[in-house]
Amino acid sequence: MNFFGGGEPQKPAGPDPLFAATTEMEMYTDLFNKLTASCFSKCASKKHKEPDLSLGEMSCADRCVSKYLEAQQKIGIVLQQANESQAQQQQQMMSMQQTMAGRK
Amino acid sequence: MNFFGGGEPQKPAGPDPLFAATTEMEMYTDLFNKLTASCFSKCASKKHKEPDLSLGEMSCADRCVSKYLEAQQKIGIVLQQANESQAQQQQQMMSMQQTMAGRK
Amino acid sequence: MNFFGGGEPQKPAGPDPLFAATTEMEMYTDLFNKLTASCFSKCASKKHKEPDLSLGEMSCADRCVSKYLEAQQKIGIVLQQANESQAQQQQQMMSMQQTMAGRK
Amino acid sequence: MENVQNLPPHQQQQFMQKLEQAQMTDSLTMYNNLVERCFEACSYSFRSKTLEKYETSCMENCASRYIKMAQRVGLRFQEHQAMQQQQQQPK
Amino acid sequence: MENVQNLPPHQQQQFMQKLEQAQMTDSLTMYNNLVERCFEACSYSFRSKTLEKYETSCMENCASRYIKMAQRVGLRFQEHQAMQQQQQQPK
Amino acid sequence: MENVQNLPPHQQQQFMQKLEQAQMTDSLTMYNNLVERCFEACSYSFRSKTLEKYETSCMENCASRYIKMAQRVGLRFQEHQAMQQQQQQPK
Repeated sequence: MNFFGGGEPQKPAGPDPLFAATTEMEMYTDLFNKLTASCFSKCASKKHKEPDLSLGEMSCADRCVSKYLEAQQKIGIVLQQANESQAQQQQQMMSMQQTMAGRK
Repeated sequence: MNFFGGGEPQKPAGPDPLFAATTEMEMYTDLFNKLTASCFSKCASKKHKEPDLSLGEMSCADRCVSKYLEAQQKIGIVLQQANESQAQQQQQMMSMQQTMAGRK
Repeated sequence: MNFFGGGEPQKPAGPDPLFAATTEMEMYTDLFNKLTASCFSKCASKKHKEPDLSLGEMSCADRCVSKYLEAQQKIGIVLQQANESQAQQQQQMMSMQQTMAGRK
Repeated sequence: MENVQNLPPHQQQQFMQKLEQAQMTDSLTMYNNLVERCFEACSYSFRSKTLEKYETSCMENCASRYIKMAQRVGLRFQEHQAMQQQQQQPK
Repeated sequence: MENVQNLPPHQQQQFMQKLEQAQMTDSLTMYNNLVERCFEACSYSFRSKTLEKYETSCMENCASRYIKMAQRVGLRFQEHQAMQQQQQQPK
Repeated sequence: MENVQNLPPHQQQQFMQKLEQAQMTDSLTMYNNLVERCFEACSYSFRSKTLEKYETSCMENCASRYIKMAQRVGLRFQEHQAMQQQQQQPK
């Protein structure tokens, strides 16, 4: 799981590194909060009869985290492919416009 | 659709123009995100059997956007009237307090 | 109801006071927005046949606010106890590690 | 609001500007949220690209009622705050 | 976007930087929201710690469909904005 | 967290301040969210202006259970991160 497409070669300078680091931190926090909320709503009984989670609820939570992060990784790929295909379309559009402009 | 009541005569100086422009941009983004989420939940089948939207889902989306923006405009009027009537009430309250204070 | 645990003796310097004041304001706004949304969804009929709230809806709202703020206070205590017990655990862990390190 | 009250004088003006900006942002966010909420509650069919009469009136009522709810909640909230501050005051 | 168009020249560059940062934040937030939404829609059982085949395909389709919805909504939104600006222009 | 690790030294201190502020904001937001969530789950009737006994205990349990869920999820999340970093390290 990588925000900012880490792992790939990064641009030499890029945007303000303090902004990038702060945003990365915020995104991890947001992810963690959503992960907790999702797994609480999927795994914890709504009755709230006890102050503790049962063993069953806790092992459900463990599997939920694991599945959520797998989903995050799979959806990241879909998103990246969509971005690439959109960038490609825009480039085709631009080169088409240039061809058209050249004809005049 | 106008954030900041554009169209009406604006105050000569007003607040920081950079803040106004940044906020305007954020509000359009927020509106777009809510619009997408609403129309996805109203128009897209929850089964997700295909990676594409069907023709029916897409024309539903077109109508959804149109209705949503009409709703936005209608609700904007309601909100504006409420603001005006509240401002009026506050003014009445203030002039009443001034009258009361004058009596002393 | 106290954000920042006001009431207790505060640290002499602490963080940037402008940040603290701004955050406090944002938290009250967020609380007010959630309070309104909760009580609207609990008390207002979903049919929206009239432009006004009925007497019944309004007195439901009054009780809803009162109960919500009581809940906020009760949950604040639970949250504080959890923070304290976590801080204690961390301290125990640290002193245990120091003991272990001392043995070497 | 003790953090606000304890603010050193030279930061009070900065705080007032932040407050003004926050109110602007907040009222615009409230607008967006209101539209989302009332559209969710009042739009039923998508066979036409304009609002049906009953959808329009449902949305306008929904917005008006939400605003009135916010005003009432605001009053009660302020009363509660005032009461709490009184209780905390040293005798 | 009149507030943007009316921006004094020396603030235009600052605005462009804010815009770039907002787009970065926004696309990452969208990623997180997409995962939350599609996980909610497509995860059914928690008897295993890996996704079932049908859950995976549901989530991938959900994400792909959401992205396509966002693109279509974006187009219609832009058309609407352009039409509105034309109507507001002085004749 | 490579963006954090790659931060130039003179910005590390600024980042630590932002981190501290974000943790403050985040824990207060979590408080507000917890109240909203548990109030939603546990309040049933509005015939009285004080919480019924069973509502109070439902809300306290709900809050306590949510906090415990967050702790457990946090542990698993960290383990997952650590595992991922190991896999990415050059051999």
